[in-house]
Order: sequence, then structure tokens, then C-alpha cells
Amino acid sequence: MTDNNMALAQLEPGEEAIIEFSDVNKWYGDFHVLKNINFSIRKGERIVVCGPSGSGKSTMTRCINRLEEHQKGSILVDGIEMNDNLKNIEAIRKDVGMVFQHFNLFPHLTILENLTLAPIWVRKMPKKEAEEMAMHYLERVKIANQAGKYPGQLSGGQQQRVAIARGLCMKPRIMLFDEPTSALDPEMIKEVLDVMVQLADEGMTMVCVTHEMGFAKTVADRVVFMDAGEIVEANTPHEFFENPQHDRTQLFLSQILNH
Amino acid sequence: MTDNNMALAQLEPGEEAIIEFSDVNKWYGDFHVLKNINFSIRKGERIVVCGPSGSGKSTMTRCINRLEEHQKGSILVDGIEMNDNLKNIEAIRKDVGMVFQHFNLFPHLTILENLTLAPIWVRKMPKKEAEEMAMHYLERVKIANQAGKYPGQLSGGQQQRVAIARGLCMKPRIMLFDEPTSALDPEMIKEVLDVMVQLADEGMTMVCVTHEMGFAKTVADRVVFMDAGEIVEANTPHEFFENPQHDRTQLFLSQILNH
Amino acid sequence: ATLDDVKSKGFIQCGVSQGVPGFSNADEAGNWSGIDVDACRAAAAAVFGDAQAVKFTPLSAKERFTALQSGEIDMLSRNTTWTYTRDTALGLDFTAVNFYDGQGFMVRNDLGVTSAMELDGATVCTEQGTTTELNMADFFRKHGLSYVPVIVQKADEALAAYASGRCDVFTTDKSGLAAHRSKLADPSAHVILPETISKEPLGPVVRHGDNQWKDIVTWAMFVQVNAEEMGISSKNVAKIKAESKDPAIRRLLGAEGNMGESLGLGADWAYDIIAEVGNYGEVFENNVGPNTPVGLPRGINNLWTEGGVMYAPPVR
Amino acid sequence: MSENTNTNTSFLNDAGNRALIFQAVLLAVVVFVGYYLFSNLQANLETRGISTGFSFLNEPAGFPVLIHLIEYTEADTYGRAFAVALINTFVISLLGIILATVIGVIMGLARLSNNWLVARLATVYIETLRNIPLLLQMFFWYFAVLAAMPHPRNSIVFGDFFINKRGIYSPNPQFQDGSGFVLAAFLLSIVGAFFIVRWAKARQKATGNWFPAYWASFGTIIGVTLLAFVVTGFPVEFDLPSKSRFNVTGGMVLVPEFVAVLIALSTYTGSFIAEIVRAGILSVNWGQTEASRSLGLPDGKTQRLIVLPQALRVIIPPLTSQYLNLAKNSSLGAAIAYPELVAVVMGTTLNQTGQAIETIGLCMLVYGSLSLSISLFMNWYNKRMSLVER
Amino acid sequence: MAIEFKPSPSLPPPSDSVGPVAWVRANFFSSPLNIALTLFSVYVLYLMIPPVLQWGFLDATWEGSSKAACTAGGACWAFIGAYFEQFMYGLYPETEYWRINLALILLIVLVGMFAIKAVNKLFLSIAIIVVYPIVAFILFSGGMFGLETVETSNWGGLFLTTLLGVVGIVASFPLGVLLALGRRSNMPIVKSVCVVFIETIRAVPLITILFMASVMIPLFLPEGLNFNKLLRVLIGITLFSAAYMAEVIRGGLQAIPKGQYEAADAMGLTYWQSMCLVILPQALKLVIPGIVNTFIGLFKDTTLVYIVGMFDLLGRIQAANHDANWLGTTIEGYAFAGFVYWIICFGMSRYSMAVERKLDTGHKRK
Ligand SMILES: Nc1ncnc2c1ncn2[C@@H]1O[C@H](COP(=O)(O)OP(=O)(O)OP(=O)(O)O)[C@@H](O)[C@H]1O
Ligand SMILES: Nc1ncnc2c1ncn2[C@@H]1O[C@H](COP(=O)(O)OP(=O)(O)OP(=O)(O)O)[C@@H](O)[C@H]1O
Ligand SMILES: [Mg+2]
Ligand SMILES: [Mg+2]
Repeated sequence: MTDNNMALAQLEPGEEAIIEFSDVNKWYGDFHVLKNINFSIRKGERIVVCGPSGSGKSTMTRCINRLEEHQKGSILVDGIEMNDNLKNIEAIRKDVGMVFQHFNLFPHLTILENLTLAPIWVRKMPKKEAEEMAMHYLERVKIANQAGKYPGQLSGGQQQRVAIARGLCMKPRIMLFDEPTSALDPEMIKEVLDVMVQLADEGMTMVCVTHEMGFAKTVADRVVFMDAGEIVEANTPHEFFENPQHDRTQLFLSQILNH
Repeated sequence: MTDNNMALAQLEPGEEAIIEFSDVNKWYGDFHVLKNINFSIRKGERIVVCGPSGSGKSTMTRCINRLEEHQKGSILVDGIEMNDNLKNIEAIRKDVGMVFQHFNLFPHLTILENLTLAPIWVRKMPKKEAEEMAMHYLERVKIANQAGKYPGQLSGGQQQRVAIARGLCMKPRIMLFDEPTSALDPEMIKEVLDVMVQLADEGMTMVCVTHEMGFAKTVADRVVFMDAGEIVEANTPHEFFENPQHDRTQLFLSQILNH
Repeated sequence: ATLDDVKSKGFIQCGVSQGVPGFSNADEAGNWSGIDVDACRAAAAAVFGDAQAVKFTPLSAKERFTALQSGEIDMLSRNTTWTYTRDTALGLDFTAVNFYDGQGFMVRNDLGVTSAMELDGATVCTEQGTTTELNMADFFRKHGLSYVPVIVQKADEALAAYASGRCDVFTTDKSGLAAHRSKLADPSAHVILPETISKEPLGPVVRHGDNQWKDIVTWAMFVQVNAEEMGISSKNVAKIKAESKDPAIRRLLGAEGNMGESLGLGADWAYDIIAEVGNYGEVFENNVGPNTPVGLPRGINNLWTEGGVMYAPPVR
Repeated sequence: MSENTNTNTSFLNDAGNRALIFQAVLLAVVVFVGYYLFSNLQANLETRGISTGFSFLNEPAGFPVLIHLIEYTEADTYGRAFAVALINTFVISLLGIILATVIGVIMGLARLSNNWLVARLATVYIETLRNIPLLLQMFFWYFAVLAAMPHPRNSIVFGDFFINKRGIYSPNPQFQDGSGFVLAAFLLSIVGAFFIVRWAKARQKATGNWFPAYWASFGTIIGVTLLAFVVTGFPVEFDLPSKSRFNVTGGMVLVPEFVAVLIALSTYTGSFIAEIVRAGILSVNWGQTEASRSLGLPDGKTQRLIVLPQALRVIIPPLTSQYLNLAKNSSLGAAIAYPELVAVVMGTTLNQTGQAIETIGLCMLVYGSLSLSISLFMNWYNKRMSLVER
Repeated sequence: MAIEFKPSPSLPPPSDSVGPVAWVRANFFSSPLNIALTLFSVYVLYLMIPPVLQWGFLDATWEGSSKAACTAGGACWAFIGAYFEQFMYGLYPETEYWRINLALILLIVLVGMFAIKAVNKLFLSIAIIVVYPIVAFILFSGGMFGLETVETSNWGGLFLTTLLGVVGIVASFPLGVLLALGRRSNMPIVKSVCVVFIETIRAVPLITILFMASVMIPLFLPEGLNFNKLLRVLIGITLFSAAYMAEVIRGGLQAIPKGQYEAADAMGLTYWQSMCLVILPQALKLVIPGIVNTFIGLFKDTTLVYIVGMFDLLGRIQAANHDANWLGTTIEGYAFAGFVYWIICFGMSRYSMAVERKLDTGHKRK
């Protein structure tokens, strides 16, 4: 990594970081999947992560809310160190919402119940209040009229919007998206991206793994390119697309933009 | 059917027909699926069959090697009448190769074993000879290097090419294709069509149910259009595409070419 | 200890057979009767002064010792033969003999067999887990006879196998043969062969290691024999207690002193046994005597004074 | 101080520590319960003077056993009686498994038959037997069918075969001098048959011509053996069964207890296997059959070369558990006087020796190892089959 | 210019390819083998049906008070009539039958109330799982509220069979869930304890477990501590079916996609919250057919209690078969028992298949 991008991966002194990776390493068995990740994310920043398949994008993202454990280095989220301490993990998960590629809605619960589950059981919110809040978020993703249905009765795009609303219901300070549109048909991708753009406009801190380069250009503050478990390049979208520093990045961009 | 197309469905007197449908009728229960099919195919001719879903294309094709029984009329293949006589059926099946939409390779046998199975057990060929022949055909479809693998380890396009090679291994005089490319991804379609074009160039008699109109234009001697169990129109590709006689054909072509 | 246990439960759990008329058998209403049942009732009368304070657990022969060892039952009264091994190695203690028996054979009349010596080559049915199984083996070995053993889990099923013709011979204790014969469709079509091939002293059994409880069960039986010897029966016991001058009788019935104390029981323990269950002779007559369907003669089970072997140590 | 409480709570909150503590507690509970039960047991055995240990296995048993495939008399030890029972359990399980498989395959195929009547009959068979308790079926075969059989005096007679309440009697071959020669001829012909098959395979590989090797080798075995008999002048005498005073004596006999257990076990398990076979065959895509047919393979070869090998992969895992069930269910034979493990060991032996812990433990051990070996074998077989796939 | 296309009319199929004649030909006589099979089947039916009809119905005797009344040569159903109440209730006092009937009706009403929308399902479940067993127990054993005490040794017949089956399955359910969760745990000791328990139980026959329960448990308890034989047998049956239940439930747990666990984790639900709220509701729904099948197996297996000296339906029939008045009615007894078991087990298996079909479609998107 050149000094140039390095600078963009680290923050200026004095800036407030909401997520901080220092020397993070992770192995699956013998397989070194994350190598020496050093990276900080400012409050309110919108990060897009891209890179070839298997490069460790998902793994890195999932380390942020401890769906995966890292073995070396430290991750600080909102000032809390990520370790085995259950209290810490709980606290962080309350603050971090996540949206998955395959939505992972709970099929046995209605849309409304999907949304109120965590507020009621984790935040101990009264049911009524939780439902009001849920309806609010459902309106924001424009499917309030589907509240009583089951996930199986919705289209993929609608389901993904519900998943986003479910993440928001915990009023997280950070939202993680792991390829939220890659399981969707083209018409539905737009629905979902629209909602995400809207969220970005509201100043939510976002980490989004995606190959939707249009989305990256519009909303990202920085684009991170990973390969083979390393951050190869991190830069503003303009710099990233117009003037990639690394030949690996150039190759990747040529492939993905031609497609 | 007008007399005009009729002429194209029937042969001139004196021409040698390798497949001959006369007044063929077939019912599934009460459902009249083939209605009065009269149609002859010359030796070495390449026929493309198209038509809307459910029109009886597959059924007609499968009658040629008696995967389906017809109830009225007669089908002659290579001069042999199609009836309940097991000897006849066996004789015809040796002469007719078939390629299915879903490949239907035998998953518990290697590619090579898939190819040599019928030569060894039906043609009583020595194993060594059968394997040499199989390798020859595998080379023709350009996957000789996969001979030792199992079907599950190949891509769809490769599997379909193996299926074609398997059909060829019986040295059939006629090859039937039932939508051989419709289960494939776009890149793979080309692989398979290339092999089929090559076959056509060698003068094999072919009956091919497909909606690949490009293929039809390039290789077909005649295109047959079916609807509701009838042959609506049968004509040279040029006439068929440029100057369809029937409104039904026009409608179908307008739909399929726009797509 | 078992006595404390029993007292706190309020009843004696007694293992009996699953249905041998005259020994232990339940009627349609589930009321149990028989010699073995009365042994349990005698103990209950001694402990509680109430012969009905008993619950019965019907057991097959093969279950019975385990049930006793494991503590599932407090006493076993299930025409069980007193043998050396059982007394010493099984963790059991035999108390007294309430019926002297011997093993015999039953066959169909129409076979024309008159002696057990003619049974060469016969198929023999018996119940599993009894001394019968062993005695039968010994008998045939001793006389060099061949036989086919069919050993069935439960007595009733062994009998059913015999009745259905699976076997030529049914063997068990002779009293049992008589009892079982009464359960066959046509009892007179079957004959009990004269040979008695073993000694079968039957009696209640308790767990090893609890002498007090063993004494209670033992002496409950002895009291009944002594009572018969002294001419005390359930009908006259109240009168005798009030009137008798015989110190032996007065001691026995608790009119004088407290013989029950050393057993941990009350002074009336013997009185209660006789009053509620009767003396040995009564028990015999009521359950298996000549006037019952089983119809056994008193034979060696008579008092020693009458030519039998029933002899109980004195209560003093 | 605050630091102190912090480390304290974080110790308990640490996921790893929690797991450790939880497991330690569980382990402690398991050990404690085990110890508690064991000490009670010891105390109880002690106070009641129950003998312990396995020395009883060397003492004479004194009881007879109806069916013994090894030499056994009343004078033999409990250990030998145990061995006899063990063999009886093995034999009934093995025969049951074979028979149940045959019945299951036939019934499974019959249920798929395109003959309506055959399919219905098979359905009735399957749905009836699998929904009735096995013990009831055993009782039925033993008590009800037995009662309907004729008395020995009125045996059903087929030549030298007798059928009556006491069993099925057949001649028992007694081998005389010279039968060694016949045996040798028999073994040789098996070896020969093996070579015929190998030769036929090689020839087919080389020339493609098929030779009916299995029939030929079958014929060879029969022919050579018969020839040897003729040459040696039939050195076999048959101990023929004949009626005697009580029974039919002599010959070989299959006693009703054995027959009833075998029929009940195999028909009952067969009904489950039939469903497994059916499901396995249905799981093979119809396209496979069509592809095979369009290659010109006749239906028989299609089934043998294409459908069955694929169906087997689906069939084997559930089949394994049926075999396990059958082996365990053989213990019900105890209820109808078949002298298998439970009857002899947990029944008579336990009763004569009073050693419940040892005898029941022994039985559980045997069944445990029986189950284990069947499932190990089937896993191995399964692995071999599925290796072929990928 | 373009010719209009009119599909030709569909004609009826030739008479020899449809209709009963064609059906018969296709199903019975399509090939020589088929003809042989048909003839064979007809012969089997001929061997079986007329004698069974003759015996079971035409020549049967329906009333009478002993075997002597059955003179027609056919089945002696009078035997079943005479013993019917014992077969159903065992030796339970006749005057108290209403208690069992009442408990049964209560159960049916409670379960039936699931169909009513207005009823709160949670309360109903609690009523069935917690309150009902207590009520039923009091009804059955009495000794309270002026009800006469009925010894458990007098419980028997179909009543006992059902009791064993239902209690066994209901009680083994929570245990099975715990064992299944334990077996999937990544804590090695928890996992091995569960694996050892499950595999040991599954390796041995039920009869050894029943035998242990009925005679050996007291050997492991301190002297004086002892409890009812029925209870001990119930514990044995429960442990036994819990091991099988655990495997069924484990199958359901495995079928839940990993994403569901992850989504629950990401929301901050604790282990037990995510199990109870997210995973188990889905997993259990998936394995309802498996649970019903386990129940069918258990229901049939309850007959083994007869071997340890309890008189369930089969036991009562076996006992009645030895009644001197009714000797020779063995087949009738077994036929009746077979019929009862068959109705119940077959009914349940059909039910489970229906559930399976419903779940199959229910999960898909329309
Ligand atoms: N549970 C696991 N065990 C072992 N290896 C894993 C596991 N999960 C992921 N991997 C491997 O780690 C590497 C990185 O995986 P990751 O899912 O983070 O990649 P990615 O960049 O998100 O790829 P994609 O674009 O395909 O989602 C891959 O090579 C993958 O095979
Ligand atoms: N086995 C069958 N039983 C009953 N009806 C059938 C059967 N097979 C096909 N059909 C019906 O016969 C009609 C013709 O089927 P066929 O498969 O020949 O159509 P097709 O022209 O090949 O259509 P597609 O393009 O969808 O493959 C359809 O309406 C179909 O539903
Ligand atoms: Mg990923
Ligand atoms: Mg088609």
C-alpha cells in the first residue's frame, strides 16, 4: 500500500473514529483471511468496500459486530474494545445494525414482529412503543402496508427493505450492509439502493460491501478495495475510480465496469 | 395447414424419408396433444421445431424414439414401424440419439463410463474399443481432458456437450435435441450450439426443438412451427422468418425475436 | 429399616404371583386371596393391626428376586422355594415355610402316561426363573431321559403353551399343578403324575440384613401355626383372650406382658394376626383345602401333632 | 475498587469463562450423580449380601436351553449359556436382516408396480404391518398360529418333512466316509465358478460378447457337486424324522419359537424397508430412466446399471437404522420363549444368581457393540458408495 | 395475406386408450409378466378374503358369556364384548370409569379450542401442558376432593397404553430439545455428555431400559427412598424417547439456515432468546412429522411394559386369553388389539403426512 492510500485509511490526529481496526489478523484454521488490517472510520462516514470474491470483505465487516472473532490486533467500536466480554459484545450489537445478502428475515414472524423482536427483547421497550417505532421505519422504507404479512409473501426487494428497517429499529449508530443487492433481480435493486441512499443522506455511519459502483460514486465518502485479505487501496470515490493507484485495483475496475 | 406448407411437410415422391409421421394422434388421458401429424424428414435433413410452450414439440420428438407412445397413425423410423414390438423399439433406439434439456447424465458414472455404457452393453463392443471411440467424441466436443471426472464436477455447458457426445457414441443415424440449451447460462449456450453446428455440417440427420433462432437460421433445412398439437407451418428458414404464412407464426415470431 | 419404612408408608408392599388360584389370585374386582396373600396380611396385621394394610405387586418368577432386592417390595410371598443358593447368595432371607410342596408333572390323559419315567422324548413347558427349571433338568439327567425344554416367561403363558399343545408336559410344584389345572378348559382331561421329583418348601422371603423385619415375617407365620396347635382360631380368639388362664396363651395373645415389644410391635400383634387372618389351619382350608376348587388334601402340611411336618417354635 | 468490580464482572461476562464454568458445573453434576448412585448401589449390595462380580460365569448353570448351536448341556457353565444365547441373538438378527431385506425389496418394488392390484396388495401389507406393535405380532405368530397347527400325531407331511405344533422337521444329512471328497469337489467348483466369472468379464471387455457367467457358474457348482456324489456313491445318509410317542424325533427341526420370532421380525421390519426402498427408487429422477432408454438399454439393464446404484445411496442410511432396530427388537423374542440374550441372561441367569447389575450390564454391552458394529459397517459401506458419486 | 390459424378441434381419444377397458388392460394385462402378477394377486386375494370374511363376519358370534356360546365356527367377538371394559380401562373400578372419560373429554375440548381464533394460544398451551396434567393426575389417582383412591397397579388397558404414550412423548419433548441443543453446542463437555447419553440409549433395546426402570432403579437409591413403579417406567420411557426426540429435533435445527442464527446474533439477542424466539419455533415446525413418527413408534413400543409386568392393552388381552371360560379366543383378542393399534397409528401417520404436505407448500412463496 502506498503512503498515499495509507493516509486515507488512517485518520488525521484529533479526528473522532467510530470504528478502529488496528493490526487486525484473522485465520480460518490455517487460512489467513485478514492480514494486518489498519483502518479507521469516522463518525457519519459512508464506506463502500469492494474487491474480488473471497478477498475477505464479508469477514472484515462481520468482525465489526463480532459475528466473527479476530485472533490478533484490536477492533474498537464506539470506543468499546471487541473481546470475549459478553457485556461489550451486547453493547456493540445494540449499536450496530446489519443487513445481509439473503435478508435473513425470520419467516415465522410477521414483518411487524420481525421489526419489534429486538427492541422488545433487547432494548426492553414496551410493545406498543416498539410497534409505533416499527411502523415509522416501515413507512420510511415504503412498505408500511405490508406490516401484517409474512416475509415469504413479499418480493425480494421488499424483503430487503424490511431487513433494513429491522436494522434501523435498534436505532444503531452504525449500519453494516453485506452485498445487500446481490441476491435481487435488477428491478428490485433500485428499490433497495434508493432506501440506502436516503439513509446515507441522513448522516448514518455506513459500511457497505457492494459492487454497485454507481452507488459507490454517489454516496461513498471513501471506497475501500480489498484483495487477498488486505486493504489494497482506500480513497475517495473520485480518486478511486478516476485515478486508481494500484494495478490490482485497475484490473478489478476494468473487469467490473465492463461487465 | 395450407397446401403450400403441406408440400413442405411432405416429401416429393421418390425422395428417401428417414422419419415419417402419418396421421399421428396422441392423447394424454382425454387431452389431445398431437393432432393428425403428417410429416416426413429426409435423410441428412436438419429440422428445427419451435412453437409456444405446451404445443406438443417435446411430445412429438419423444415419439420418434418411443419415449412416448402414440395411439393412432403410424411412425416409421428408418423404415421400421413404431409399435409395441420390443425388438423394433430396441432397433430404433440404437439408431436414434437423444439429448435432453437437463442433460440427464448418470451422476454415479464418470464421463468416460457415461459414454461407453451403451456401446458396451447394447452394441456389445469391447471395452477398449468403446473407450477409444468415446475419447474420440470427447475430443470432438473438446472436453477429452475431463474424461475421468464425474458429471457433478462439470459446468452445465460441459455436461451438455458430454450428453451430445454420449448420444453420438451409439453412432446414431438421427439425433434428437429437446431444448438442449434452455437450462444453460448465456456463455455456455454458445459452447453447445457450436458443437451442434459442427454436427450439422457433417450431415447428421437432426431434429432439434429450440428457440435459438440464430441457430435455426444458420443450420436448419426446414423450420417447423407447432401450436396446439398441430404443425402450423413448415418451411425453409428464409421463407419462415421473412415470409411467414400464418398469423399465428407471425405473432410467435414477433414475440420471440423481440425478446 | 424396613419396619420404619413400612410404618411411615402405612402399608406393606407385598410381591405375589400373577395368578395361582389358592396361593395368590385376584378376583375381577382386584381383591387378592390365597395362602401367600394371607402371609402378607398376617404381617400387616402384626404391624398395623389391620390385615388390609397391604398392597400387592404381581410378579413373574423371573422378576421376583430383583424386585425384592431392589426394595420395590417389602416382602415376597410368591410360592418361592427355599434353597441354599437363594438364601445365601441372592441377598435374601427366607423366613418360614407356609407350604411344603414338591415338583410334579401334568400331562393329558389321552397320552396314556402313568409315570414320569415314561416321559422320554417329551416336550416340557415350564415357567422361567424357577427352581422348577433346574429340578426338571436334574430329573431328566438323572434318569437319562431326553426332553425338549420350552421355558416361557410367565406361568400363564407356559400353561397356555401347554394347553395349545406346544408341550406334552407341564411341570411345576404339585400344588401349583392343581391350581393351574383348575384354570384349564377341561381340568379332568389332565392328570398329575404320581412322582414328586423334588422338595419344595415354600415361604415368604425378605431382604438380607434386616433381622427385625425378618423376625416379624417369620413369627407372624409361627403364630398362626402355634394358634392352630393351641386351638385358637379367628372365631374364638376374642373369647379365649378374655377367658383363658393358660399362661402360654395369655402371653401369646398379649393378655399378659408384651411379647410384641422385642419385635418393635404392640402387645396385640399376635392377637391381631389370628383375629384378622386366622390360624394356619383356617388359612389352608379357606384357600386350598378340599372344599376349594384347588382341592388339596392337608397331607404333610398338617400339624406335627397330626402327622404332618408343620412345627413352629414356641412363643415365649 | 471500581477496577476490582470491573474485573470481577468481566470475568463472569467473558464468553469463554462462562462456557468453562458452565461445563465445570455440568461435569460436577454428572460426576456427583454418578458417584451418588454408585455409592448407594454399593451400600445396598453390601447390606443385602448380594454377591457381585463375574465369577458366576464359571459356575454350572444347571438349566436347559431350547436352542443351542454350540454343544451345551445343563452341566455347562453360565458363561457357556451366555455364549449360546449370544449366538442365538446373532443368528436371529442376521437371518432377520437378510429376510427383511428380501421382503422389503420385493414389497417396495411391488408397491411401485404398474399392476394396480399388486401395488394395492403391497400397500395393504406395508400399512398393516408397520402400524401394529411388534410384540403383538410375535404373540400372534406364536400363540395364535401355533394353536392352529396340527398336533404331532396329525402332522402335515410332505415326504420326509413334517409340520406340526412342535416345529418344522426335515431330514438331517449325516456325512459318511467319502463325503470329504464331495466337499472338496464343491469347494473346487466354487473356485472354478469364480474363474468363469472372471474369464467372462475379461472376454466381455475384450470382445464385447456377453457370456451368461452367473448361470454357467451356478450350473458348474451344481453339476460338479452332483457328479462327485455319484462318483463316491452318495456318502450321505439322512437322519429322517419319524413319529414317536410324543413327538416327531430325529431329523432337523425348526422350533416354533424360532420361526415365530423370525417371521415377526422380518415381516415387520420388511414393511419399513419396503417404504425405504420405494422412496429410494422414486428419488432417482425419471430423466435418468429416459436417458438410459433412449440409449437403447433394455429396462432390466436400466434398472440394474442406472437406477439401483443411484437409489442405493439414498436407501442405505435409513436402511442402517432399520437393521439396528431389528437387532434390538430381537430382544422381544424373550416374550415368546426364544432363548436369546434377554431371555437367558436377564431371565434365567439373573434369577438363579440374583446379580442384576452384572447380567443387565452384560446385555447392554452386547447390544451396544452389536449396534456399533452394524452402524460402523454400514457407514463404511455408505462411504464407499458415495465415493463413487464424486 | 396471412392465413388465419384455427386450431383443429380436439377429438376424444380412441375408445381403447381410455376408459375402464383401457385402464384394466394397462394395469393388469399389459405384458405377460403383468398377467402373471395379476393372476397371482387374484389367487392371493382368493385365498385370503373369503375365509376372513367367513370367519370374521358371516360365521361370527357377537354375543355370549363364554366360549361355549360361540358355536357358529367363526370368530367369537363375544369375547371382546365381555372383556371390552377391561381392555379399555384395565382393573380401574367400574364406578370410576367416568374419571378417565372426563379427562379424555377435557383433553379433546382443550385441544379443540386451538381451532377457535378468539382463544389466547399461550394460555391454552399452558393450560394443556401445566394445568391439565395435574387435573388429570388427580382424576386418575384420586385420594383428593372425595375421589376414591385408585392404585396405579389397577390402571391398565388402552388407558394405560395411552397414558404411557402421551406422557412419554410430552415429557420427553423438553428433554429432547435440551439434548439436541447440547449436541450442537460447541462446548466439548456439554456436547460429549449429550452424545454419550443419546447414543447409549439408542444403542440398547427399550426392554433393557424398562427392566432397569422396573427393578433396578431402587438399587441405586438410598434405602427407603422409593417411588411408584408406574412412575419409574414412565421415567424409563421418557429417557428412551428423549434420545430419539433429540435426534429428530437436531435434524430440524440443522435445517435452519445459518443466516437465521447470524441475524439473531447481529440483533443482540442472547443465546436463549435467539433459540426460543427465532430458531426453535422454525425448527420444531419443520420436524412435526418426525415427532409424530416418534410418537407412533413409542405408542407401539409401550406394549413392552407387559414384559415387565404391567397390563396395558396387549397385557389385558394376553391375560384374558388365559381365562378358562374363553380359551381358544386368542386370534380374536389379537385381531382386536391389532385393529385398535392400527387405527391409532395409521391415523396418526396420515395426520403427519398431511402436516408434511401442508408445511411443504406453506413455506414457499406464492
Ligand atoms: N467459516 C469459514 N471457514 C473457512 N473459511 C472461510 C469461512 N468463511 C469464509 N472463508 C474463506 O475466507 C475467505 C474470505 O471470505 P469472505 O466471505 O470474507 O470473502 P468475500 O470477500 O466476502 O467474498 P464474496 O464476494 O464471495 O462474498 C474466502 O476464501 C472463504 O473461502
Ligand atoms: N405425462 C403427461 N401427462 C399429461 N399431460 C402431459 C404429459 N406430458 C405433457 N403433457 C401436456 O401435453 C402438452 C404438450 O407437452 P409438451 O411437453 O410436448 O409441450 P412442449 O411444446 O414441449 O412445451 P415446452 O416448450 O414447455 O417444453 C402440455 O400441455 C403438457 O401439459
Ligand atoms: Mg461476502
Ligand atoms: Mg418441451
